[in-house]
Amino acid sequence: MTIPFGHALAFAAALFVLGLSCVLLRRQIMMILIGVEIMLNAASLVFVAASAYWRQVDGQIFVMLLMAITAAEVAVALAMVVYLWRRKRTLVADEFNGMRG
Amino acid sequence: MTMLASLPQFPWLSLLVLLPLGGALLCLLHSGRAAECRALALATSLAVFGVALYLFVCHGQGEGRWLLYEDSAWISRYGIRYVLAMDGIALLMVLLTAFMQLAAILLAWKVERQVASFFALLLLLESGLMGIFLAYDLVFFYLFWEVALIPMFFLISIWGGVNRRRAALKFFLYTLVGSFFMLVAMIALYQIHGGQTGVYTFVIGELLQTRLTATQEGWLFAGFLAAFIVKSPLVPFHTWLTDALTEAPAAGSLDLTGLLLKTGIYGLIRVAFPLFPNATANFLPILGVLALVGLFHAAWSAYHQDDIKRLLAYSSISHLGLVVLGLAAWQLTAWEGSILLMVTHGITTGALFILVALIRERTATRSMQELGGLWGQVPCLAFFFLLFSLASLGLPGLANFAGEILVLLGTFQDHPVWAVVALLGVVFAAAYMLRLIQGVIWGPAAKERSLPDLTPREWLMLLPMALLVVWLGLYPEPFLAPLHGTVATLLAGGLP
Amino acid sequence: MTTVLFYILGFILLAATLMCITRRNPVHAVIYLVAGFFALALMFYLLGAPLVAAWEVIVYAGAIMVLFLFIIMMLGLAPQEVPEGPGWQRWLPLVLLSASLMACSLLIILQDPAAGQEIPDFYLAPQALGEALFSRYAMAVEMVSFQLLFATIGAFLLGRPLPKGEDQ
Amino acid sequence: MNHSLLFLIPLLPLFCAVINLLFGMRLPRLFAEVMAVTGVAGAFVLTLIFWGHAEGEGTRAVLFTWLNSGTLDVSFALNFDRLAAPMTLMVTGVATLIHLYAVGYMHEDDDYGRFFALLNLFVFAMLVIVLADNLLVLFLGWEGVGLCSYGLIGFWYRKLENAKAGTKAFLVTRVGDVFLGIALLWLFALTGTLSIDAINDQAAAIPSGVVIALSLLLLLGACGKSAQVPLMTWLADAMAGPTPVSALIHAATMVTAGVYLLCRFFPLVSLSAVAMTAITAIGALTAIYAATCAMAQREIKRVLAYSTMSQVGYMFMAVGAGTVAGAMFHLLTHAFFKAVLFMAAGCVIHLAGDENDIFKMGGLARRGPVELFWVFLAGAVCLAGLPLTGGFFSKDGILLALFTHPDPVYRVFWLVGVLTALLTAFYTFRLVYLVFAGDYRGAGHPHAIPLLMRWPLWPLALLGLAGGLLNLPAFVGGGERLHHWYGALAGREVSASHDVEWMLIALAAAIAAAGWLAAHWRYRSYRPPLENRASRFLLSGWQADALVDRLFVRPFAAMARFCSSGCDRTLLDGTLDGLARLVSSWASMLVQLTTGRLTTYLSAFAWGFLIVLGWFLIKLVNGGGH
Repeated sequence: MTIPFGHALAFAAALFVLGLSCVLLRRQIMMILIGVEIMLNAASLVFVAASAYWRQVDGQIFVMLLMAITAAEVAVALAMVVYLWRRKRTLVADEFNGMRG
Repeated sequence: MTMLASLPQFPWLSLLVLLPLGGALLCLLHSGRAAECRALALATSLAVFGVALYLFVCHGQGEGRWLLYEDSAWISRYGIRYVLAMDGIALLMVLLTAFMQLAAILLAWKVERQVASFFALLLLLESGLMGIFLAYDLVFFYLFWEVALIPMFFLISIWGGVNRRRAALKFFLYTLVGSFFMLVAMIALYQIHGGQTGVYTFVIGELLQTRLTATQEGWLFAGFLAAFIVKSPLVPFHTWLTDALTEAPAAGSLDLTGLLLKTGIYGLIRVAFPLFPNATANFLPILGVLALVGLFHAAWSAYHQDDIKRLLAYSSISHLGLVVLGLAAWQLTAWEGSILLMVTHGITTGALFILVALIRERTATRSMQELGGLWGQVPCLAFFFLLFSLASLGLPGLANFAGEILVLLGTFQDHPVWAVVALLGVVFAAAYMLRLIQGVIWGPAAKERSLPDLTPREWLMLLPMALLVVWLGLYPEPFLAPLHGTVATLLAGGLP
Repeated sequence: MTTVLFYILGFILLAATLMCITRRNPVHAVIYLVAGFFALALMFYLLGAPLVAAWEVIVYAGAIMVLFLFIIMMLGLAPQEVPEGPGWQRWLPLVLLSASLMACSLLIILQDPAAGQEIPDFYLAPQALGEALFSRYAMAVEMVSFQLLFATIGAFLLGRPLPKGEDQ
Repeated sequence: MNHSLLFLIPLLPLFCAVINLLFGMRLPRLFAEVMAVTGVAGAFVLTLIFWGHAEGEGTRAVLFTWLNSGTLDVSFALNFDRLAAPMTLMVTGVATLIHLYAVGYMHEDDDYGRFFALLNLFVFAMLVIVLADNLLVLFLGWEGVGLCSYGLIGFWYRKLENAKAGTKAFLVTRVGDVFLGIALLWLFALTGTLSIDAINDQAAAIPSGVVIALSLLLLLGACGKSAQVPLMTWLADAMAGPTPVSALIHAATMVTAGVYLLCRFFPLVSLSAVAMTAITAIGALTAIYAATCAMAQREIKRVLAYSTMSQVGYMFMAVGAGTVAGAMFHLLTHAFFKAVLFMAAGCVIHLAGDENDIFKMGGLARRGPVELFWVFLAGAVCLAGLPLTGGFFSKDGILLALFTHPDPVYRVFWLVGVLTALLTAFYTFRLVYLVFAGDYRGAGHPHAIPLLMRWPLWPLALLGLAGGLLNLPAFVGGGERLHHWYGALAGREVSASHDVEWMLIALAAAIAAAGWLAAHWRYRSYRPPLENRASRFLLSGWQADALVDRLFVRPFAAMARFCSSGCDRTLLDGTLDGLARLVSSWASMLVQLTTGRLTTYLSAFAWGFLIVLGWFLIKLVNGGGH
């Protein structure tokens, strides 16, 4: 397999920007969370590619930890989504502006 | 040498600082049980007073710059040391603090709301004040400076009068902004001294040797001055005080006027003047004029007040103007008079604030329009009111006169015009004080009502103060004696 | 061969993600994303990380995304969002923003001299990963497990029925 | 006898005052009264016992150090010398009789504890002035008498006017005290001591200009206490106090403290001819001013108050003319006869049913006990200066000193003195006629006069009448005892030929008689008071109160208002509030950025991210990689 390191990074960057676009453009909280997952996976890709590039184990380990933390994050985030849904019967992010100054 | 000699000694000074702190914590632990909190607070401040009295009697006389000195490493990485040092001036201030605190605790006896927090804050304030009066390391000093600020803020903003929020905020902002300048100047001095000697330290005694250019000295002095002048307070930085004193709860007003105001002047004596002798020498004429302006401005303003508490607040500013004038004269007698006047003013005005609180409890008003004729209704209370008012207007034989005449005699030596102008202020002091007396205790009774006279607790507060006022007026010698050496050293240059 | 495969998988990943983020129906979006993650898992495998690839499929696609799906279905989310105001005012600046971000990051990557070097063939056995994880990174594992515990508690607290009056 | 026992003289009244103050109302009335009288009488007896100590250089007693700081070292010290001894005797003696009178006067008042405490405290403070060895102790007494005067003028505090009169007295005298205070500071700065004798000893070394300034400061200080022009407005209002107070404080003792002060500092003051002339001028001005005012007054006590000011003016003239003995002589006789007059006036007011207005009296010689009339008349003839009375000799001594003074300007003062004597005789007999002659014009019911209010008048009346014996001039065969007693302290030796002396005596007698005759002609039968502009002007004391009000009180009130509302409220607080409003308006602009919307925050975050990335990019392009 002969791939330049930069190409792997470029894939990751594209994935990241797609995730970021999702976060920015979509207004439903659920879709924003999905965008976050995409960005996290872009990061994973960089870790794994770097792990292979430098022939080190650490990158992959970070991906493992990342997954575990993502699981935790998703658990809380989705619980909050349910909570918010019960409060307002909507998941449109702009409806929640209780922190307005 | 002093340091070595004092090492094996019992750490009395730490005890003065830590006892009230411990009392405050214990009070918080007993929150919800009001009676225990009161007893605890009283016991603590009695103990502190006992220690202070012991120091006054047994360590009041001594050779050298310091009567007691405690020094140990604290945060050695930054050259911050735990240094407590007591000279004659500090001794008097400590004694005054311990004494006034007893009265404040007794006065706060009837507080109903959140008793534990109230007493804890009072004790914390005492600890902070002790720290200010004893600390000899700039960081330590600054720390206590802020520690004393916070309890007072809460005392005003939680237990205060109608406009308490505004008054508390004003108090907080003024003093905080002032002390911010001090902090900056402090760190700058630390850096300059460290850069010169390679020894980074905050201990005042070592910072005294810093060589500063005139410009540096001027700016650093201005930084310290900002904090001290606001706290003193000199006109035109005084409007926080009138609001704060008017709105604070009784015990808070007592501590504020009797003790907290003194910290500003004390800071001048202990920190600003010795550290920056050249800048001080340049600034003294301005200080004298500011003091005179304050003296007159406050005396005139006091005449126009209807609220007794506000009137007394202005009278405090006026008296402190005289104190600062004495310092500005830079003369032994004037300095001793100033320091004595700080003590006597604390007692007399403090007692008047107590009396105003008692009058307020009985009649539910502080307006002179609605008061009058108290002599016929509560003769003992009215007698004390008369006594302390007369002391406050400087009647010979009572406490304030002793301080005032020393200030004037000393000031006249080098600055006759200042002394003469200040003496004219005495007439105005009489004008507003007599108006106060006339409005409160003479005249027809505002309402026919039967008011209870002093209770034993109130006697316990007022009688010692009254005796002290007479004692200080007739025989201030024991209180002047510890000052002689200290003041002479400070005036000569302040090197330890 | 594997090289070509890598690029094919990459483009599948990007296409699936693009489809995901443009779907109005969240269920469809999640399905597309799962497809994308399968492609990503294969890319991991090609980069010499078989265990991570397996976990990507099992944990990410299999557990996390299914959790999303559960919630979406449980709440019965409407398939479309109602946009506010004229569409382009809201979309255009953000699209431009995304485009410039993309351009910036690509430029930065390609500028880097290391970008041109090839990734060597590499294979990390699961045993080696496990050993490293539980020896050198034991502390991290512990912390992450605490994190999971706290998340469980948090989710539990958030999931309790609302007090009366707060429900609209 | 031990010197420090001298302190018993002032401390005895102080002790009784404290006892009465603390326990007076809890003790039986009789005890409080006995306590009060004993304190003063004891001091009187002690003075007699210690009399011998005053001879020669006097006796100095030190109790303890008061203030000690730097070069300042002030002790509580008394100096019982030849100047102090007669004054002490007079103060304690007159005070004892007045205390007795007060027991009768106050027998219906419930607040006796405070009254007697203050009265005793006053005697203490007065004795401190008299006996003070240094200026600071003198100042203690000086302010002390002011305080007691304040407390006693406003004794019936429920009437606000009384309290206000007390406040006014305190304030006006305090203005004088400021000048005394300045003198005190200056003297200390010059001589390094506050001891009066030491200052007098060093007086010759002080530059003459400074001596003038110091003397004028002392004079102004004396003016405050002694109600001399320009600080005279308080005394007439001070009559709001109980009559024994007026008799003791505002006639016999406190108002003469100014004279005593000038006598104490005579060695200093007499160094400056300018200052001496100023003292005489002030005295002359006050004498004639007060005499004219007294002619138009309607309240009996105000007439006496103005006459007191006028007589104290004579004493000032005596000091100015250089005769301390003459001043003290008049001080003593005046204390006797004016105390009598006030006490008798108190009885008169009782008889008239608490009526003060002399135009609503009349015929009281027949309505009351006949002895009252005789006693009052005895005081009146002394005041008017009828020949052979004490007042006649003391006043004549002063006029002689003025007349024989080498400086010709003193002839003018002498003329003023003579004119004042005429007016004095006139208003004195006006008083006598209006009060005692004719028919009763009032409506009040007479109160009974207790015995204790009657007999203390007799000794004083006799002392007043026979007071001339104290210092009888040599040419009528007297021994000039007072003059000899004072010795070196007596001031200038007044010498004149016998012809001049006889001429002056004849003139004085003629003037007194003329005044009497004028009053006889005008008031023998009752005529209602004049209601013209001049009499209103005199009645109001030459509009002095209005003038002070316009010149000082109102500007002061305006200044106070400006400082409090204008400066503090508006300027300082207003500036700060404006600043606060400015900040808060900025804040409310900034606060709009906080929309509370997730999308806003996210896009802001993204923009920030873009900026960071762009920065990296630029760095890369510029720096060419690593």
